[in-house]
Amino acid sequence: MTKSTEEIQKHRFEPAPKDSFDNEKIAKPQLSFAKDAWLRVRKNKGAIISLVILLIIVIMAIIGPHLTSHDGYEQDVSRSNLPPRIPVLEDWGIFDGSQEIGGVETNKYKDMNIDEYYWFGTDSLGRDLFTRTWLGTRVSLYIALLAALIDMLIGVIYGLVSGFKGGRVDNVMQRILEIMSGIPNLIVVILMLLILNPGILSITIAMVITGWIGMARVVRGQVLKLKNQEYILASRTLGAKNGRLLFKHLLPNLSGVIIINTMFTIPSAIFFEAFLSFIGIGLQAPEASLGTLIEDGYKTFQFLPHLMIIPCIVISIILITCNLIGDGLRDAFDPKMRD
Amino acid sequence: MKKLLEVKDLNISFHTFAGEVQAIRGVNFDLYEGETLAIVGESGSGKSVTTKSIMQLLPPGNSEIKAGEILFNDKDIVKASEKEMQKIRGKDISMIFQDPMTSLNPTMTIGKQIMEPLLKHRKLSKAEAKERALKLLDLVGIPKPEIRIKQYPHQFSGGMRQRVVIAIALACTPKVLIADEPTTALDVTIQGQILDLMKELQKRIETSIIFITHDLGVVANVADRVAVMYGGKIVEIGTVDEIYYNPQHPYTWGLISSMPSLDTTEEELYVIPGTPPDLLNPPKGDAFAPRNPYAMKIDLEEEPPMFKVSDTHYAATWLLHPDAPKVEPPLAVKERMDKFQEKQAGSLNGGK
Amino acid sequence: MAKYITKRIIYLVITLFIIASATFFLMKFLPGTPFENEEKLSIEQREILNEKYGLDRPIPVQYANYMANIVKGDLGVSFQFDNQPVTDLLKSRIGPSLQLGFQAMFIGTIIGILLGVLAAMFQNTWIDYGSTFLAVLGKSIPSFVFAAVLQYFIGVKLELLPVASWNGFTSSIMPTISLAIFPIATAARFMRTELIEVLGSDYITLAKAKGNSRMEVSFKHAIRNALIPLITVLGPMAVGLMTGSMVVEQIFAIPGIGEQFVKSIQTNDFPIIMGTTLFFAFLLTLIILIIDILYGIIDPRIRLAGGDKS
Amino acid sequence: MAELEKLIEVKNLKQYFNVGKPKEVRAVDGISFDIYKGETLGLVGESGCGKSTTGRSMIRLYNATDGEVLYRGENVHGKKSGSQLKSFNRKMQMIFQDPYASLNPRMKVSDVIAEGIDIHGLAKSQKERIERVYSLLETVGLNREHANRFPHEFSGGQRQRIGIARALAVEPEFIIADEPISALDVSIQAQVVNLLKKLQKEKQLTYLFIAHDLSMVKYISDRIGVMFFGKLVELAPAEDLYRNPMHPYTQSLLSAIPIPDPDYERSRTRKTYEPSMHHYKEDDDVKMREIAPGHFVNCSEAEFKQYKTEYKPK
Amino acid sequence: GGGSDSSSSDKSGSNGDKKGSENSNSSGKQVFNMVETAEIPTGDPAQATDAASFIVFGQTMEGLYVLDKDDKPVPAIADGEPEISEDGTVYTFKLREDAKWSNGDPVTAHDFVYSWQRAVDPDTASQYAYMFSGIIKNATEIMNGEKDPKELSAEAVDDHTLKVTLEQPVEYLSSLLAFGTYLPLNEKFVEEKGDKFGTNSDNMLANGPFVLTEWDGSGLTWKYVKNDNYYDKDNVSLDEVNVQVSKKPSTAVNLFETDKVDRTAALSAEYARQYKNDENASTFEEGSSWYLKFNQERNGKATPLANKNIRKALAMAFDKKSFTETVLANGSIPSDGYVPRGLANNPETDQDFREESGDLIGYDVEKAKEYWQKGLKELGVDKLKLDYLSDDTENAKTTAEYFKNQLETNLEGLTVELTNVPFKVRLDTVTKQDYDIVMHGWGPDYLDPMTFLDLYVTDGGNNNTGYSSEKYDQLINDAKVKYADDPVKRWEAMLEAEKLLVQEDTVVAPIYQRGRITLIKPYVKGLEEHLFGPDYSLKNVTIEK
Ligand SMILES: Nc1ncnc2c1ncn2[C@@H]1O[C@H](COP(=O)(O)OP(=O)(O)OP(=O)(O)O)[C@@H](O)[C@H]1O
Ligand SMILES: Nc1ncnc2c1ncn2[C@@H]1O[C@H](COP(=O)(O)OP(=O)(O)OP(=O)(O)O)[C@@H](O)[C@H]1O
Ligand SMILES: [Mg+2]
Ligand SMILES: [Mg+2]
Repeated sequence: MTKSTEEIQKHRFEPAPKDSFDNEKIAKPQLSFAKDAWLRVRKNKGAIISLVILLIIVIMAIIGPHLTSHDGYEQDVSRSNLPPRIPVLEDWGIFDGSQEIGGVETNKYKDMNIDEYYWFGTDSLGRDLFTRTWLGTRVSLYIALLAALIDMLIGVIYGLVSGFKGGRVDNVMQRILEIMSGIPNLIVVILMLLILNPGILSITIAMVITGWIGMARVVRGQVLKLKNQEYILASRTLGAKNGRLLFKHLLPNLSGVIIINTMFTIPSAIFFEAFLSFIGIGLQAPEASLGTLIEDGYKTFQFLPHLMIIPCIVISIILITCNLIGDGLRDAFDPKMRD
Repeated sequence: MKKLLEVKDLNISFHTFAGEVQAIRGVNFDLYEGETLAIVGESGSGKSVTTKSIMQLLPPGNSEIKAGEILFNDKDIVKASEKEMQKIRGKDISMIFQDPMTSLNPTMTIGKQIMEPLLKHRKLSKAEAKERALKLLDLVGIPKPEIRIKQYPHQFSGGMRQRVVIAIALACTPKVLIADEPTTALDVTIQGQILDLMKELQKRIETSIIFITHDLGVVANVADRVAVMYGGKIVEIGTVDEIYYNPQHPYTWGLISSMPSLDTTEEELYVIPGTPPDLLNPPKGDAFAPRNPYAMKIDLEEEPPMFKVSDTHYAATWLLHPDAPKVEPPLAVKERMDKFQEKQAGSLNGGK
Repeated sequence: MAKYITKRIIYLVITLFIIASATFFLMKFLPGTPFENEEKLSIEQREILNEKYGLDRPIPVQYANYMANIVKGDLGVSFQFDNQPVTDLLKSRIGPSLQLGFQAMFIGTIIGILLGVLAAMFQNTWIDYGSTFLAVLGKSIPSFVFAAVLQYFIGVKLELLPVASWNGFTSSIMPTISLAIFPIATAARFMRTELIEVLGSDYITLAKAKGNSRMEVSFKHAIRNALIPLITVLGPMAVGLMTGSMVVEQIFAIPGIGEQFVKSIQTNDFPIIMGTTLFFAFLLTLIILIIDILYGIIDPRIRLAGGDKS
Repeated sequence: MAELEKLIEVKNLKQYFNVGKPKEVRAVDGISFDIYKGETLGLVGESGCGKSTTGRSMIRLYNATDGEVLYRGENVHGKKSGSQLKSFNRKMQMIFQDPYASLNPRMKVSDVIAEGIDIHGLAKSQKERIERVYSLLETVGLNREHANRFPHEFSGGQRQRIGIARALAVEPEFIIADEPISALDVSIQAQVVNLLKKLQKEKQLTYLFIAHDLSMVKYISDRIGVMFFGKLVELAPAEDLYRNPMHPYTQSLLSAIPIPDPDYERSRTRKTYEPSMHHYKEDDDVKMREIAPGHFVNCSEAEFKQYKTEYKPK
Repeated sequence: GGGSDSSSSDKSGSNGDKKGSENSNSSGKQVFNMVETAEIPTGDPAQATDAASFIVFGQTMEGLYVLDKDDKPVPAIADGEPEISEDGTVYTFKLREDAKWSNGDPVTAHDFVYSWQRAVDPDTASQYAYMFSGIIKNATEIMNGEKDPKELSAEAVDDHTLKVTLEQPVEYLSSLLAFGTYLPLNEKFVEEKGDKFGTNSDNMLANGPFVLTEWDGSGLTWKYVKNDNYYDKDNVSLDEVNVQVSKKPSTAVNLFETDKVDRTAALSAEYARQYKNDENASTFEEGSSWYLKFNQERNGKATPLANKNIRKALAMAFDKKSFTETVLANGSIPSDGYVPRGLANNPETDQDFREESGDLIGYDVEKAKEYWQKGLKELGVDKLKLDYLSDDTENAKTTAEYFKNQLETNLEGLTVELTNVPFKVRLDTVTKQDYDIVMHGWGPDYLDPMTFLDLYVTDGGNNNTGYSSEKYDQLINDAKVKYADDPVKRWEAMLEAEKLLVQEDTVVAPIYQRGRITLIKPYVKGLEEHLFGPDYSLKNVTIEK
């Protein structure tokens, strides 16, 4: 072994210059927690693709209704229930506006000399489904946002307080949750109608009343875990007040759980809205959400499948992307995944 | 003595978000029948990865054995199929993990967990396996095994659990027992008991042990030979006396002298300055150089080869190069070296 | 154990009491009368009816009576179904809902667990993505859409199963599948997360080190441990399912409780609202209790004697 | 130890958990000791014997079940106004065991260190605040550049030093160090111990040093207390304790310390300890008795006599 | 006819043998399978309030009269027409002697007396007791607890003679007598069952063509089987009728398409539109009238709708025809009047009330605009915002959307805000007069225009619009009292009243008379549908395969 080293020059055995290394140097570039998480999310292809798709949907919700000359409310009952017809694609024989009525292949566009293109077809009042789909997407996204906000404001705070205070307070707060989940939502929601007119505000309030329970539970569980972490104790020994502990220490560390849980509550919120509209407490016509469009469309899906399938596809995409992003975020925020 | 296990030029990398972590960068060592080889080194130096690779238990997906061979009974484990490995695991090579609190399945009775490898590799009947399990529990010093065998891990204290883990590992009287920091999570008193137990059992069933730890006190107690790892490499290897009384590598010096003994009274402890190397971008030259007060220019440029100190003792430091200047090791080491000299002289005399 | 269960039962009773009271008072704010023919009734006529059903008495008196009757096991008689005791109605309606719920729960969790296990074992492969996709799809398509599509294609087009009826097992297949979609999705997502966590734990490495194959490790060691947290979500989900999905029940013409409940709220059928709410709440709390007890049986670490949930 | 000023007196401190419930834990069951100004008192004992609980009770992280902790004669657990609490919080600080769990992963190092400064309003301006952070970083041997980094970018030893800097930020007189080195690598432990010693000298700090690594405890401590199951069994000057371990538990503990010396290890014999070996009778008055000046052992009258004879003065 | 049924008839061939047991006549039995939309709430005629119950009574019980296929009351248990006293207030009915209950007991005059006394008894708390009020003497007093039920002026002269005294002559008495609340009950049986009477099919007796069986009180399926004790059983050809409740129209259609049932219930708009031209489709005009109701006074203040021109503008500003054809598409017909078609005929000329009254207010955008501008000017505003209230029944939402669009498009400056609420909330809101415009429907309680017209008398219980017209009140009162025994004058007063209500004052804006489209297999013959009482009668149904 020593042979190979024989030719090594002597001067190289002089002591190395001391300043050539900084003992405490950190070689890695500076990475904030968020950046670190972002890097991680970026590696998750599913999450990134989902994010892009979701972004496209958000953009469509914003500009979609303006892409056609139809406004989504204008009715023309003579043009009701038209199937989709899309330029270019129609030349390939799909989406050319033909449909089967009672076993006979017909093309209403041709029969009625309609030159316009209804990309997603029309509904029973002759309104343009393309525009309505994106209008509905707006509402559903609003609901999603709202659910997220409620989760964060009420659910998180309830969970924080319950978990942090612990003991008797926690016990009482948990019992309250138990009871709240025991009373049927529907009763509560119908009662609200006495105070409020149906509409987006009622939905909002209905969700405020019922939508945060899951989040409160999750946050409480996490707080119970975190509150005895040493960094919390350290802050206490420094004389930190509860406010500081909650907002400076606990909250930032809960962010992962909160974001993930929010991602998973969004789907149920979107459905809750559809359900409320279904029993007549939700959105007021002629506004539409994806939920109500599906609800309406499914009644006729045997003859006019596009009325149901199109909003279904959009809602599924939203929910699938939300879930995948949620998954990606969970992996990114999971401290165990830290390399 | 017969070589049981030969690790040759092992290189292992992990593919992580941040890049490729070169966790093991050319490790060589042998394990002889009936001996205890201790691997010491600081956290992250690659001790666990080395031993996991022997079991082929590296996390699937992001780990890669880039090069090297692990010969067990002259058979290359690296190339073995999963099926073949399953026959070796638990039977020929078994393992004890660091944390007794988490290494037992919380929802399975102790008895079942001990019987599992017996049923698997020994093809015993249930009754026979149970009998053997009772014996094993008795062997590792757990009182009232008939009751204990039906209990769940949470009903055991930490020390007891580690005994159970040992019982599992020894169930099929393996040829090699890998113990990855088996006592780190335990109290000194319990640690002592476990160490004694392991030594005693080793004598009885004549297995070879690879004992991983970063506690030099424990090493001194159990090891026949010691390998010191740093930055994914073995930097020094030798018999326990050679490493403790005649260490050659500056890292070993640092390790030994930074531990106060019961009669250390110096105002300040010896310190290895700095932080461990970043294995994402391993430094050129000697990985220890940045922390080495004796570093030479060559350390920054070229990796040192293993220099032979004695037949059993090798160290990877340019200080052993004939051209290297003689340096003064830290005081604590110096005292030890002196003692070693005396001892060698003594044994030489005694030999004659 | 016995002490713990007694304590929990006392809790349960108190919870039920509060839920019953809350529902009772909330109901009193509902608009309109419980009389189907409300629009055509004269004021005198209404008074007669109110008197007959005791609705003219002060609310505290009504409350006291109601509570006293509950204790006697009398939930009153329905308004929609004249003279039909609520208990009878619940008895006849709950059966199908429970059966469907149970079936959906059963196949839902089994398939869901399998999907989740596959996804976890083959993490970040196409199997994982596929099962994730399926699970999410199951969560994002409303069960009524699924039910309608099933009914049309399997029932009407292929005529493989009865379109809508309630006799025999075959008639429960399609509704069960429609209802099972949600538990499948939930269980699959949950299982995946938990199993990935469990598969990374020390005792799994030890199990591998014993020479167990991948399958043995997963099935003998990992799944059981990953299942434990799943049990907690299954409880409320089971109640949700067993108390029925009103739309699925409607589509398949199943005489279940779900749709009846919504209708009773819409028609102010107070005794049915109360009875059903109480029953739901009872089921929920009971299932939670059972789950807690089960938890202790499945997970030996949890000792019930402590009784402290945190 | 000439002029002994009592900084802290712990009197019959008891800390029970889940009082009244079936799983009541008597984590600390009536212990008393004093800590003198400028000294380091080591506390050793097996895992779960109540060392951390003692420390945490002393700093008011728990409300003591019984007994009192006097800091300069003032009861720590007594009722306090907001400002009194604040001044108390500045005097007593704590360093934690786990360098990974004791730093908030979502806070920059500068904010971690400056937390005490912020809470107590010790900096008048942003500039002063960051200057103090820099100087604290340098005190513990880190660089200014580290201020803007997040904890996960640091190694264990560096983190532990950040934890020390955080405690130092409020200029405490007394620091409880709860196993500050047991989670660290051997090669890093010395860094931290040296730092603690240096700081003690520079700032006249008083330490309660909790550990189970007896060689390190002996090195750093002036006096050592040995705990067993919530009780203090022996308390003596460090040298004295190692030379004259009187209580059988202390003896067993000492006999188990691994020493990095193969020769010594080969000849080691361990002693075991069973609480039943005392054969205490009901009317035995078991309490701390002073066997030699400053050397206390928890024993009965009979044992006391025996220990006295066994004691080997220097 | 479209072709979608061709596939279904193909299937019926191949399926008939496969699932023979469910289909009709493999054993020569006449079996009819049908769908209903709701459960049977009660089997007690005194408690019945809804269609589902009255349908059951229609098949299983007969009163003095039944409705024939043209909705004309014809004697049933009554043996021919009654003797009527001079002043038209005392009726003496002879009962047929061969009528029997399904347990073999004869149907007697006592059964009527018992049943009617029971219905008006406040203890029974019958919701339909008001059907007796103002008709049978003493009924109102009994209901209000002022008199004993025994004092009801209906008396069994002997087993087969029933004498009934009225408060005043009643033009439409025979249609009332065909109604469910006037059915007889077997006293012994009812008293024996007590509270359980009518709670399941074992606790019921039949005296009509069929006996109800296999009904458990709340279930979704039941059966009618031929009643062997029925006096006219020889003319009943069906042996068995299987009823299955399906609340989703789609499910009903699917059952029909797979030959599981021979008749669906009314189709929803979506299905009606698709099946309108199907050869199995059958359209029927129901007796209910649908209109917009305008609230003239809200919270004690006059609303913009107190302005007659505004009301007229609104009433003329929507296209009823395209509404019924495209939005409802269920066989409903647009209507320019309030009282529905087919309800009652001129006592002299036999002309239908609707036809005679004519088109009172129709779709006319130009006129609507005129009225609108005039109204706005009178109000001194150029913009109006109005609430449109409707409940959450099927189609209500699309309807609301349609109206919003029509009204807003045709009337400049109008904003319509839609509120869909649950049925009970809608009722409550209307009762409190806390709305502007409500979509309202009303069905007849008896076959006479009065059942519609007397709603809008001042302070009428269902007026709820703040409308109060002395003239109108007078006309209604005349028709009820003054001309009680002068059918022709009475008729004219009612014609005038409708005209006043719709054309002049436009209290309500008529839209349509509801129709329904059902699917029924061509081999089912003789099903009679009614616009009042039970929706249909099965007595004369035959299966001709
Ligand atoms: N699954 C993994 N993914 C990525 N890197 C890994 C993985 N496992 C180990 N490493 C890296 O490999 C290197 C060696 O790790 P190893 O666990 O062998 O250290 P060790 O010597 O056992 O340390 P310790 O004393 O802390 O157990 C470390 O830098 C570690 O970050
Ligand atoms: N918050 C708590 N609630 C209940 N029991 C507790 C709590 N904190 C500590 N204990 C119990 O009190 C006993 C003493 O715990 P403590 O943490 O003080 O031990 P320790 O000596 O510091 O041990 P270690 O060396 O493991 O840190 C243990 O049995 C522990 O389980
Ligand atoms: Mg390791
Ligand atoms: Mg501790």
